[in-house]
Amino acid sequence: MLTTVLIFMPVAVALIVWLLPLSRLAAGGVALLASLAEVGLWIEALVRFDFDSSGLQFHQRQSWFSDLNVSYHVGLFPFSLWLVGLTAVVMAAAVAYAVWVGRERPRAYFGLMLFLTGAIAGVFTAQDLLLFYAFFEAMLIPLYVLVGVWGGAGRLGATVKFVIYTMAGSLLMLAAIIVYGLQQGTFDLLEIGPSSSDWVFLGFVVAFAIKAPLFPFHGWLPDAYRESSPEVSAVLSGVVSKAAAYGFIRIAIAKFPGPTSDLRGAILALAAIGLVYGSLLAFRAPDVRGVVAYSSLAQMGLITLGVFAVNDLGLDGAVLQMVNHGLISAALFLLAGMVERRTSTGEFALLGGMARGRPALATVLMTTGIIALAVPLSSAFAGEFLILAGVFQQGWGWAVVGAVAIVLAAMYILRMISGILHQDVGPAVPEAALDLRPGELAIVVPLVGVLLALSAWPAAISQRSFPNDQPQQAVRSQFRAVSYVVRETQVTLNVSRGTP
Amino acid sequence: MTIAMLGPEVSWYLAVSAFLFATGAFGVLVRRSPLIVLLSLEIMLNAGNLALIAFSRHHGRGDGQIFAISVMAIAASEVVVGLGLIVAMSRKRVALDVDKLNFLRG
Amino acid sequence: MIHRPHVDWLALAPSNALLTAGAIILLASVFLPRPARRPFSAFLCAVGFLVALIFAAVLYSHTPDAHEEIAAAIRRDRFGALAQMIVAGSGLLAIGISYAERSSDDHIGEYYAMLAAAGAGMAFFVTANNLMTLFLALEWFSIALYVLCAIDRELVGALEAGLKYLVVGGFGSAVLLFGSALVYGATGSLRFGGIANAVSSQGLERDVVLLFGLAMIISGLCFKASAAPFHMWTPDVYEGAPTPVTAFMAAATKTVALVVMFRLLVTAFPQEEHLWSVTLAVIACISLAIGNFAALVQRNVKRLLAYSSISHAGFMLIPLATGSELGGKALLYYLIPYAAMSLGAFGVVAARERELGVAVTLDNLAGLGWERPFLGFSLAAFMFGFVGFPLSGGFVGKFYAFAAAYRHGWTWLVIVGVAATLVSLYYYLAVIRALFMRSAAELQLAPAGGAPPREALLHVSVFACLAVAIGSFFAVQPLIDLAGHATRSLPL
Amino acid sequence: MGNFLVWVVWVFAAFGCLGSGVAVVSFSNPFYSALALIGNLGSLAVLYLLLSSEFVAAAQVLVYAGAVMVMFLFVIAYLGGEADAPWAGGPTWQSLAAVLAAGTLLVEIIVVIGLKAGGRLSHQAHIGRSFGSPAQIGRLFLTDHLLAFEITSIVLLVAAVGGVVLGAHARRRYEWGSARLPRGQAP
Amino acid sequence: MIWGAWLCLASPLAAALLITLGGNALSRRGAGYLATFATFVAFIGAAISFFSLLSHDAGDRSHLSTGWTWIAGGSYHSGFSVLVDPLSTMMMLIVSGVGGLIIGYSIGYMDGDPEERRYFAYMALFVFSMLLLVQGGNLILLLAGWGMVGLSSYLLIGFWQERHSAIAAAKKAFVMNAVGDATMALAFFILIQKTGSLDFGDVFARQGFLGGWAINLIALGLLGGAVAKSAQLPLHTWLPDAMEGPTPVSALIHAATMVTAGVYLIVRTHPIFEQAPKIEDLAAGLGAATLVMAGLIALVQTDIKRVIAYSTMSQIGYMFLGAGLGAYANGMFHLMTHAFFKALLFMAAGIVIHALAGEQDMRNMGGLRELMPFTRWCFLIGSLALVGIFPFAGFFSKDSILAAAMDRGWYGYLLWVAGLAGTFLTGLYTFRMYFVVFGGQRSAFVREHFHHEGHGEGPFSMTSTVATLAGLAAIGGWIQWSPFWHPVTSWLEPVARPLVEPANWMEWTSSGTALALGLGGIWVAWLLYGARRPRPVPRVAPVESALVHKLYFDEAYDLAFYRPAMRLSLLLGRFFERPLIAGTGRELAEGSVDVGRGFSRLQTGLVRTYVLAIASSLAVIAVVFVAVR
Repeated sequence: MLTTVLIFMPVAVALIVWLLPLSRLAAGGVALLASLAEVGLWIEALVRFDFDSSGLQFHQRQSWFSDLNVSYHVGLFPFSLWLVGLTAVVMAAAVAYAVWVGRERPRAYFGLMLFLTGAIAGVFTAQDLLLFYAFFEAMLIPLYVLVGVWGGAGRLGATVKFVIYTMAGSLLMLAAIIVYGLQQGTFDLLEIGPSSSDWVFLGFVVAFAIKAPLFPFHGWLPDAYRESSPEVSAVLSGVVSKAAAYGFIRIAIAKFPGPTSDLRGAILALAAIGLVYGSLLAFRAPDVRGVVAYSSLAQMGLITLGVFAVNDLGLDGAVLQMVNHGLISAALFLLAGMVERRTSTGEFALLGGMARGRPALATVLMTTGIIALAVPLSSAFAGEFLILAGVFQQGWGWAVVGAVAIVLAAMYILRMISGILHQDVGPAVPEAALDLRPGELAIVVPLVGVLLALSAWPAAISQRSFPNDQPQQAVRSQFRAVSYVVRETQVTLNVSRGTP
Repeated sequence: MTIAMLGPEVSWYLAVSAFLFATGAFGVLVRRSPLIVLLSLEIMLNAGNLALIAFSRHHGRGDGQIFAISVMAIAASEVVVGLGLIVAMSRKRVALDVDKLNFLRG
Repeated sequence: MIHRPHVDWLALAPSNALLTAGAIILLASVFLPRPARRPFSAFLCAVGFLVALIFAAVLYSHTPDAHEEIAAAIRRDRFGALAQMIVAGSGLLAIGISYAERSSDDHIGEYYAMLAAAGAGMAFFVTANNLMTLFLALEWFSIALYVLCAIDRELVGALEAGLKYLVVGGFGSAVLLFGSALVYGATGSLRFGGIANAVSSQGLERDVVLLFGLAMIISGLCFKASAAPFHMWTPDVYEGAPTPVTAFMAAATKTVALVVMFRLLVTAFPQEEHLWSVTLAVIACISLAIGNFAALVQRNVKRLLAYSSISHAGFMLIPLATGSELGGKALLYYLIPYAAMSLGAFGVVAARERELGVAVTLDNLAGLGWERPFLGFSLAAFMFGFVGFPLSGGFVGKFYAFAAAYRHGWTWLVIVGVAATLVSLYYYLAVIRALFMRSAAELQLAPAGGAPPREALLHVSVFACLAVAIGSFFAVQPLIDLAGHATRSLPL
Repeated sequence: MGNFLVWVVWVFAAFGCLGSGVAVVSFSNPFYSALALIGNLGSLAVLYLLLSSEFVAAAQVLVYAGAVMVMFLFVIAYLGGEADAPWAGGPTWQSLAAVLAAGTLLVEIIVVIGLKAGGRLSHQAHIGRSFGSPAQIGRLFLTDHLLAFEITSIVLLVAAVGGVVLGAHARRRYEWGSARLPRGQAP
Repeated sequence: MIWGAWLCLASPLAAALLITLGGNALSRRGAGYLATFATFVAFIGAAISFFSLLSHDAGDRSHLSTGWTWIAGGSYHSGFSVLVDPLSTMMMLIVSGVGGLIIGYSIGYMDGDPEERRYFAYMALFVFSMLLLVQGGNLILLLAGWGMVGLSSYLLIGFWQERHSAIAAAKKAFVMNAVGDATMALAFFILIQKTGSLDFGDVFARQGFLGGWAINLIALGLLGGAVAKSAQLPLHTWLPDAMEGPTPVSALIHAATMVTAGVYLIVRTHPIFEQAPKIEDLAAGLGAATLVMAGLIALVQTDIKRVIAYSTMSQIGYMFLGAGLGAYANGMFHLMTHAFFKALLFMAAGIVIHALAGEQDMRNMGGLRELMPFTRWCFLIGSLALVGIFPFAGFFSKDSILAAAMDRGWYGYLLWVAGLAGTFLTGLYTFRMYFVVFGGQRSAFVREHFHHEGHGEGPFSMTSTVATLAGLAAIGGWIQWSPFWHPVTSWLEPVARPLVEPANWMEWTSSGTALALGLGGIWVAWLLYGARRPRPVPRVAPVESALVHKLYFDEAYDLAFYRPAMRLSLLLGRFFERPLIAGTGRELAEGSVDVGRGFSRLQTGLVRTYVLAIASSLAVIAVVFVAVR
């Protein structure tokens, strides 16, 4: 029930915001309250979550249409819990930023943001393939409008490109879902058995690869991240991309053990290429958002490396890094937005020297940046370390590539920090540009605070991201170790009672 | 008390029907005057009728004839509506040439 | 000695209700004063459709087992009853959309009478059980639609659309007729069941005349369903006809054509499934290709929606082509949200058209989303639904359609459908883009003076469409049960 | 002997039918076309007679050649039949394709019938005397095809109303429709 | 005891956080006092640990305290733990002690800088990081500290952030250190794969299971980290540039503590290196090569801080030499004395720079000996200690390393010769600097710019630090005189038992030769720069040019790595990303639209075409039906 509330509370508030004639202030306020309430609900779930249990928790199941065995089935695994938490926190920050900035047409805007929150929460909790797909697609609707209406000058092209790219993948996934589900006779992720079809597997993988995005499916990424409003970019790269990584874990590697090991080399290669490629392009990107965008590409490559290592270290690291990167890129995009608001540009050629006299901006940006480049002791370092340690066991070459990319990450993040904060004062930086205001600090500092807290204790996530803290075991059992057994015994009981 | 069929067998009638059908279709395809197009449609329907009646005779069942009579009524109805349209067009000073009716296209 | 066949009045009730309504409208509009005609005719027509809807529902619930009625001319079953419900619902909503249409003022009584007559013909059509009734009922509603298309003679395009529809439709009818004659000739039967029996008892599976006839019948019906390459009349007629009529045609004509095609093929030609299923699959692919690609370059919204309806004919031919129970279910289910979405979409277009006084293009749709949030939101929702986004029945419909194709072993068709959906995304999104992502300032034309008339009925209709389109996503189980029972009443 | 006579009649009727059919589509003046169609319908009636369908033949002459064609001629006279060159106009490929398509259809049907002619189509059923008689037709219309009969009447009614609606004079000019161009160009 | 260690670790971090969060609520000077205080608290913590360790038996001097599980993945996990053992305690004392002194010095040095608070926050952060490095109870925390000191170093080098050169130098330092971090991480991955743990105990216990190639790779990876951090060949180029930071930073980070972390790493992980003798030899060899090379380059540098920086590289070369040979205690001892005298030299140089309004070019200095007598004497003490002149600190520590080399066969002798050559060079470049800065006539620049800020040669905070360090540099070496007493060696014995036991004759021979060569170097420097009428400096143009260009390492790296990467990035952007990745979508879209236009053109508007479509499709379907049947 709690899971359902997590999904539909924001949607319900979205409807309220759309339908009631609220003032700008009220619409923003209601939305902010709702997104904070979502965080509260998540904390409630976290507190009540039993990390020692190996099954699905807070689950709810209701038949949707029975002839094809499709049901509304939601629930939380530990990694879903973390990702829902990431969603709640990032969305709250994004909504808060939007309130602070004061978006045009507030009711439509905030309604969409809340709707998006619910859809993403749905993706991370759905335990039915078709339901997963439905939420996966439902995310696109608000994103299309959010980018297309409230984006920058090139928003129309960017948003169409984004949606078409993503849909291309999703539709392949739909085909794969149909084939897979009908072959197995059910769409329930807990019941559906493993498949050995490479094609079906590829359908899923391509969909996720586009959503993530992985090299070379990232054609939509630079435009979408540049043209969206900052908080939408934050959500896109912080949260939405994680849906793909989640899909890799929950569906691709769990349900397709054979194809995973067949095609692992190719996928790892793409991820590794993306890692280096994204880093190299981030290093050349002329503006702040470009750097963060391409670094997202690189980071998603890294996370994919961890996932497709399919071992304890890689998977734990991947989940940790998903949360890290979500928070980091959200914070960076919001900061980029704050910088752009002051200078009306994000181009390094026009920026610089903003640190002087703006200690808060400098401190927050610097802190986020150095966590982003995975300086040891940061949670990002912990995540990358685990991922690379994991993928190292699949082949030392992957880890070497990863290590090279970490050096490159240092280069492009430092370039970005210097480009904004250091050296000569840029032509677009007015003397009067203020330091971060308390309101803005209230938006980003919690994100950075969470990151620092995670840096002190990354094991909080990496040790609690899979049932029984045994990722490989959980994947091998397709995440149905206990609950599935229970279900089976129930079935047999019924049968035995039915036949005297 | 039955009668056998005299004259050519049914396939000959069908051949005529086919020829008529093709002629009508050809008329619809090449003529520009909507009136002649309507006439060609009538020929096609009549080709169908001929086939129906031939088969009706072939099977010795009456329902083909019933069908044919109904088709006559239908053909008449189509003609009525078609002529109504043509009259309306001429009232609106629209050229009676189907090739000039290409305002809607693309 | 004439033994009059037993007449099952309930089976005829939906048609009769509409016919009665139409007749009363015709008579009354002669006697009533001009101002009273519009409300009266519309009301009566609505009552007719409503009663037809209720009768269809009653028919559905009271027909657990299918049986042939009136000397086997029609078949009373749930399949037909469900299709009648869709038709009646579409008609009801079309009235809401029509009500404020002022262009048909001259013939307001006739307009609604024709609408009722078309509805009656369709209600009859879907129950047809022999080739003659099929042909006659088809002509019945076609003739009514020819008239409806051209009823607004002031509109230049309307006459053109009417004549084009008539000529092409006449040709299609002739083809259908000749095909029926050939099938009759080959089997000696007009009754669907009789055809199938004759084929199996006389070993006519490979009979050339039968097959030729079948080819012609399929062509004739595909023409009505506006499946490519028999689709070419569709864009012109949809664009030229008065928008409410287009709405009704898009929803109802396609419904009945597809439903009857399914009924005919599975009851009369089960032995030829290997031929028609592949053929229809190929036709589906062509429709998907042509409909979607051609829609990419359209600027006129009605035309764009026409191409979209062609592509949807393709989508719905996919389950139809499988000729399976799942396929039938998928088809019937899909028709429900599809009909609602196309009615709603054309309804919004109609509203905009009346507001501006010119044909609606993507350009002058600009800003509608913000000016008229309800209409804008609804149109956007319909577009998302057409694409097959979740939260609309279009999603479940496509899912079922693809599932049916896959069950039939046609993974390639699933892929084609998926690819077509992707292409379609572009132009559906273009509509949404026009609605919300451009400001009204970009609109060249100022709205024609002041606030447009408040069209309460149109809003109600659009809202109902929205409710069906979205509701069918959540209420899949009841609807699919409905479709399932309906399909099971066919001899599959 | 009877057989030979029937053959002779058939040949005349058939060729009359085909010839008038071709004439309909090739006359440039609709008036002549309509006249040719009457001939066509007449020869068809003869063919119907040869097929023992007396009632249909009668109806063909009365309804078709009589009523419908009169209406046609009336309209043609009303409009003042403009002549058009039968082959002119339209893209060349259109005409070529038209010949090709119609020819293909013809060949196909002929081939199909020819394929079958040696088999089933050569064994016509023997029929009773009443076959095709008004009595039998009437009986069928009131029993097995009651519904078809009714529908036909409804369709005629619909068409009649439609014809009136379309053909009647517009009673009133439309006030705001002057700006209505279907393609959305600004006036 | 353990709480002392935790206190030691926590107090600088707390200071850093307080200063950051305090913002304007804290006065600038208050920030300085807070940082200094916190560092001294850390020193007290370290002292507590030290004394409580003293109270334990030699065999019971290793204590691990785990706070919580810091990182975990599957069965691998590492705690956030501190290790208190002789080695870490020694480092803690050096770091917090020298660190406290230098931060105290900074209060005076940085006085008046508008961003003083940031400076002290960074400094406190650095002390925390360095303490984490040395106290970290497992390899991953060591790496964490390793990275964090790199970060602090980056922050502090780039402290004057409007200076392009400073920012460039900071980035360079960070990136080169990141290379080292990466190689270390790779080594750790092997360890995790092979042993499943990164705890010192587990790793050292299980390393026997490691295959030959694995242990060599691990050692190589660790050496990579050490080399990068300690600015040894070939990853040394960042250190001279790092002198862009404030002088106390150079003193603390780039002389006394951080750069010597490589030595600490080798000593800490010596069981691994001992399994990989080739890598050990490599370490020693790199140390020797670096010490000679750095000495040579230092001869031609004109920036006072750069000269000291090269001397630092050179001295760390000695430490690497020692640690690589297995003379761990000697290396560590030199590390400690080096911390004293090198910090002293930097601090003294800092006073000079301060007095000359930030000027660092020695060519503009001269004749300062009367103007700054205190500084001059302190600088002299530091220089003598650096060259290793009896009885100053360097003598004891450096010579023992040279002695250790003699106990290692022919390779040891090779290194020994290199070390001796380095001694001569040290004398030469150190005293070149001394004579140029303090000797001779006052230059025009000095006359123009020299100024006292009211009190003596600097504020008390600066002079007191310099005096303290001068004292330590003078007498600090007496803690251990290898032939006679060796408390440092025995203190470290439980952690790192030395591999070499030089005999006393080796000690004497080395000391004697080294002393002689050092004095020789000083003499030559006096002849060339110090004498009343200096001899012309012999010049060999190509060699000098090569040395001025630091042997072209920067250029080579630029050519080998930076430019190819930039070019690749550019090419990828221009020829792959834009046309292929971004272009494919557009091409597809345009293609689709073209197809659509084609279909749309078929829709001619002619009703005959529409009929034709039906007729011809019908013909096709019928043929197919009849043909296929």
